Amino acid sequence: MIRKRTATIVSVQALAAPGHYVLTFDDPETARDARPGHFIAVGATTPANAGSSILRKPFSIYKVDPDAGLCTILFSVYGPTTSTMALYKPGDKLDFLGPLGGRVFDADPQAAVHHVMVGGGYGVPPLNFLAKTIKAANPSAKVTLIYGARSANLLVGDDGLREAGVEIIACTDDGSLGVKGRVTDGLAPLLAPPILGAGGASGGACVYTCGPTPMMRAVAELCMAHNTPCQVSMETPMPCGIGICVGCVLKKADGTFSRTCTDGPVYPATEVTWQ
Amino acid sequence: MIRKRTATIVSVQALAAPGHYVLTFDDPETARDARPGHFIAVGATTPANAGSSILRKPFSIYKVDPDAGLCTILFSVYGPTTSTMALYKPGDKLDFLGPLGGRVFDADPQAAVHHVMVGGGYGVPPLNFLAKTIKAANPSAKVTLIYGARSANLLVGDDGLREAGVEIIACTDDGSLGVKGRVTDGLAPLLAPPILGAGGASGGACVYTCGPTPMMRAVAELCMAHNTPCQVSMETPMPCGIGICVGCVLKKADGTFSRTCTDGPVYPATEVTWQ
Amino acid sequence: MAVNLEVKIGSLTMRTPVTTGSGTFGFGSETKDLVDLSKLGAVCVKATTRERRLGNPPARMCETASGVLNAIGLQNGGIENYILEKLPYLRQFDVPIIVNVPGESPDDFAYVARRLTESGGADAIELNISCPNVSHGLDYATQPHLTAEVVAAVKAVTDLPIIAKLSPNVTDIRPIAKAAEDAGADAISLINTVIGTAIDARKRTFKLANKTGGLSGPAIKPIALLAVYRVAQTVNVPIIGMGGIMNATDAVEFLLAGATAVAAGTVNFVNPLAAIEIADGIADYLEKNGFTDVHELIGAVQ
Amino acid sequence: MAVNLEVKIGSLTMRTPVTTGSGTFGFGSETKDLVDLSKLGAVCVKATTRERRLGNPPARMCETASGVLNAIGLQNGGIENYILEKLPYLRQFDVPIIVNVPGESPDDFAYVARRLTESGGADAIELNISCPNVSHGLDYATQPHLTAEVVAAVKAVTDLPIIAKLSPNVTDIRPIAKAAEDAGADAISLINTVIGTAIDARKRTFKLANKTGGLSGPAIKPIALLAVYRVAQTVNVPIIGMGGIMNATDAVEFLLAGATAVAAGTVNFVNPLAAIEIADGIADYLEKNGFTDVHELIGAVQ
Ligand SMILES: Cc1cc2nc3c(=O)[nH]c(=O)nc-3n(C[C@H](O)[C@H](O)[C@H](O)COP(=O)(O)OP(=O)(O)OC[C@H]3O[C@@H](n4cnc5c(N)ncnc54)[C@H](O)[C@@H]3O)c2cc1C
Ligand SMILES: Cc1cc2nc3c(=O)[nH]c(=O)nc-3n(C[C@H](O)[C@H](O)[C@H](O)COP(=O)(O)OP(=O)(O)OC[C@H]3O[C@@H](n4cnc5c(N)ncnc54)[C@H](O)[C@@H]3O)c2cc1C
Ligand SMILES: Cc1cc2nc3c(=O)[nH]c(=O)nc-3n(C[C@H](O)[C@H](O)[C@H](O)COP(=O)(O)O)c2cc1C
Ligand SMILES: Cc1cc2nc3c(=O)[nH]c(=O)nc-3n(C[C@H](O)[C@H](O)[C@H](O)COP(=O)(O)O)c2cc1C
Ligand code: FES
Ligand code: FES
Repeated sequence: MIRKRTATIVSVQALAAPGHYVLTFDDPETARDARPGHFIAVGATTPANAGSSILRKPFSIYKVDPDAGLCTILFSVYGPTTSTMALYKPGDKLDFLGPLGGRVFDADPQAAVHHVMVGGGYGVPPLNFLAKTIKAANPSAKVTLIYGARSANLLVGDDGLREAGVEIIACTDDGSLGVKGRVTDGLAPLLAPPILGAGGASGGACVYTCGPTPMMRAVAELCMAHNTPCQVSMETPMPCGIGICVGCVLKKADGTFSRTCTDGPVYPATEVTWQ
Repeated sequence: MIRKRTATIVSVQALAAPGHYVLTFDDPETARDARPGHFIAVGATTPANAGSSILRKPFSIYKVDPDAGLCTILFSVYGPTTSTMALYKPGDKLDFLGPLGGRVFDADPQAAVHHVMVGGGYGVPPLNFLAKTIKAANPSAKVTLIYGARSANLLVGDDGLREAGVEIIACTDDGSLGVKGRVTDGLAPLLAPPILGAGGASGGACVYTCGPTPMMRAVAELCMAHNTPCQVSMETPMPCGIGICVGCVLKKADGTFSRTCTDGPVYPATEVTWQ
Repeated sequence: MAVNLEVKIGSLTMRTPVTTGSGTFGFGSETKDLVDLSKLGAVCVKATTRERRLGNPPARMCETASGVLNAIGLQNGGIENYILEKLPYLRQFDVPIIVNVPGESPDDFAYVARRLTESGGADAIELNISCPNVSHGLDYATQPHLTAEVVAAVKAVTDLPIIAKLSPNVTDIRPIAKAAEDAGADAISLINTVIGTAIDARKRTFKLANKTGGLSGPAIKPIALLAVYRVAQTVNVPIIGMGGIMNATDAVEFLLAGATAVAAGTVNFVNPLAAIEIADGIADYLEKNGFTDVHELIGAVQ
Repeated sequence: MAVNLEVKIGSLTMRTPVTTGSGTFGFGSETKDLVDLSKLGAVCVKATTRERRLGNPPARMCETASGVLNAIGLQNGGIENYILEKLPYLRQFDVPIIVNVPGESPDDFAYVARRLTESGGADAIELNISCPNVSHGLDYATQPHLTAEVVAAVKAVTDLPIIAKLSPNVTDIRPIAKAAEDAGADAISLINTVIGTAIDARKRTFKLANKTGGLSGPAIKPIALLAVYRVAQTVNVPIIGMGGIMNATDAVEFLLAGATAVAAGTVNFVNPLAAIEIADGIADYLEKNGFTDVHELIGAVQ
């Protein structure tokens, strides 16, 4: 059920990572309905910026607190929408459509697999949500987050995961934290036998990835080479987010074009083509 | 000498009149050079509003403090520029061109005339500047401000005039302060004999007016009917403010078009045509 | 005080003067959670072609200053898919349906028009002779005689109201509108998107895979308003105006310029309820300004 | 590392590829406090006609979404006034002068071109055959043969480089550019403004006294970029690109689309130093991306 909302903002906090913020808003229905992989489309228009960028912009749900009725997103400042969002204060209104997304992450918390989240940049928040959801349903599930950035101070989105019992592997280009290298360098050892075990999904790893396209492509191809199931959450630009513009398409392996907003954003890696 | 400036904002204060603000910035050269009738062209573009309104907007100089190197403008919030300006904080930068205006108010403080300022809305600030300038040069000069608004709480721009010895006549449509009626109702008695005296400029009144066009027109026509010299400061939209677009023109009595930014903004009422 | 918002586009009655811009509102069902279609003046659905079309490869859209460039390439399931899969949802609502029809030959247009008529799949047909995103002569609206040819071919096979959707990408839109009217068009809708492109200076590529696209949104409103004004001075059939309408004030400007109805296009991406809210806003404007009928606004600025 | 910014427009050498858009920079002297003209690639001055013109009545300009509509109506003092009053200031600077010339007949254009040649009043002549704000056939750039006629008439009377300034308000700009080239134009500049209008819903009037105006600014950049790209595929003479350039990134996009030089237009109203700052920004872009010569960018996006 998609809703058009004007929710009250509860807090906007700058993170240590420069230009990054977390924003929490009050919306009990969204907090209740949102699943990992869902997103909202924010329209941050003020009298001061009317007309400059006219489209809404999508942001993944990062956290939900259904009891308190709160939802949180994490964003980095680029253009008009995120610049405006960074100026919001508690009590201001957040204008959004949501929860959006036709196909979200599909994880079975009870399955005897190693759930491996691989993220980069603002791709990490939905994986955080997924990791916590799995752990909440099955505290003994084995869940790992591998996330990367150029440097340690740019790693975002790991909030509360350690406490939830998720193993965290950081990868930094400059080696300032964790593995020096890319997320695929962190991922490869987890996919090699013996962890993959007897092969196939059961007992092996299930990979969920979200982040910059080149990263997701590398992750998807690595997984496919290891016969490991992998779900990718596409972050193509989404002009409408609700299936009416057909501008967000992904070319699928069968040659057809799929709307990432309503047919995705999450796809099995095997369905995706990479240009 | 027109300069392109990025001056530091010293203060932005909301006035009692809803949506009205005074903004003070640090710019010694402008504080030194500005004369009553001069204006600045503000470009209030931020990452959040880039592209929405692309032109600068003109604002009259309201006050100068040459010793402290400070200038003040008064504005009311309408569109992108003024909405953005209202959000400015001390320490932010004000991007402007100025001082602008080719012909400013021409008043002789020593002349034995009654200097009558007639203003409305954001037309009052430059008249305040003029009134104080006359009084500073000649404390015994007779100076009156007649200003109008729909209601008392919308009267702005009279700051410091009473202290400077300027007589103030307020006119409100609803009679909530001063004369119930229009500024012309306040002005007419000052123009009638005996105040006009023997007629002609000397010993009579000199009128300076700035405000909405219908108001200025009424003032100018009243003055012309009484043979009283009147200077009007035109507030036509000014796309560039510096004479290069020829978009701000006023049709003069001789049939030619005059750039209000560089040939004005102040004109003898006799030169102006009103559509 | 109640004001009259009802207008007629040929024999079609619209309860409010606001429809949707084809291609900017899908087939109605996408927004089922949000929009009660019976509150629209009419629903104009996405382009429907004789055969299924896959559309252009991505990137298909990008933002420009106060606008959007698109090169969707008419992705759709084809006319039979429309009749089977899309129509049943639409027919649940008491609202006229306008089907937007592109084609590569007059015969294509006539074929789809005939199927729509036979199946009761439309209450009016909008001939999309003006899409800038597909090659091979689909752009009939650049020439009066080609426009007339398509309109006449469709007129011959259907009694449904025919709306010719024209292109702003021409030297003079007036003779083209006149040709459409003379060939039997019951209404003119304008404008389709303005052809343009965007370049990525960082990557040194076009931003769209198709290289060029059609510009829509507030950036083109001045172009659209003038097209409406000029065509209104030229033809007697009603005009459906569109191009950059974001709110009721914009819509009133189009009515004043001479449009009988308007379409909410790109704005749907921001607010799928726009067409309903704009109709309410027009009613407000009428009341506040002492009018009782939307017809008092139509063409009032001369 | 020094990069080469010098480009040639016919026999004219520009030290940087950035000039000013005619009508958006006056005659140079208005900004004497701010701009050292010798830092520009060239100065293109306001339209100069055979006789003095008063221009259109106000309101002449209004803002639109990311754009500006103007209907100045070519207000200027005429060619003799230009030579006597404007030229002396311009000639104090070591910078090429491009004079923009509109006219109501080929003879008008030729007359002004001859006077400019005799007086040494210009280093190149830009034929404004594309101004949308004046009636009576000034819009030669809507027809290839009219374009050719004007270019040929001027070619016959001057050896100065001739730049044909074309209009985007046409169905296909390519044959018009080709006609200009074939008739002897040394360069093509594009685009002039896009015709449009604005309506005031509150007052129920046109916003401009002239009813219609020419749209400029970022809103039209997608239209301008495509015109440049298409014409660059069609002619061999250099192109001066303009339309919505606000900064160096925009300018680079025009170079990549195929322009040899660019003009800063509406942006001058915001920042009269724009043409200088844009040239600096292009140099930065070249350095940061490992280029040594601006020619490496010209037409690099295909
Ligand atoms: C499903 C989905 C989920 C998303 N979730 C998040 C999220 O949780 N947090 C978040 O911060 N973002 C997220 N994004 C990305 C976000 O929607 C975009 O960054 C958005 O464009 C920002 O809007 P803006 O108006 O601030 O900038 P825009 O005006 O859109 O961007 C300005 C310019 O910057 C470029 N740009 C925008 N974003 C980036 C980028 N990330 N890297 C490089 N260049 C960029 C654009 O191409 C444009 O030219 C998500 C996107 C999708 C599709
Ligand atoms: C010489 C001169 C001096 C000026 N001095 C001042 C000054 O000291 N203080 C001040 O506040 N303003 C002053 N103005 C007016 C100010 O420049 C405009 O109000 C300006 O348009 C505001 O910019 P904006 O971007 O906020 O709104 P815009 O986007 O320009 O305005 C948004 C909309 O509101 C309308 N609008 C703008 N202003 C008004 C208005 N006053 N009344 C009704 N509708 C309006 C516009 O037509 C437009 O449609 C002056 C104007 C001139 C020419
Ligand atoms: C993404 C997109 C897809 C469109 N698809 C079609 C279409 O299929 N058929 C058509 O006639 N017009 C199509 N249009 C044009 C719109 O219906 C409308 O004419 C145009 O966008 C101008 O209106 P606007 O500025 O309000 O969007 C499309 C526009 C957009 C933005
Ligand atoms: C106020 C104004 C006046 C103009 N006057 C002329 C002119 O006299 N001659 C001409 O060829 N172009 C004229 N133009 C068009 C510009 O030179 C330029 O082609 C157009 O504005 C597009 O560029 P821009 O978007 O950077 O402004 C004028 C444009 C504006 C905005
Ligand atoms: S974003 Fe519009 S259809 Fe997906
Ligand atoms: S505002 Fe541009 S010439 Fe006056």
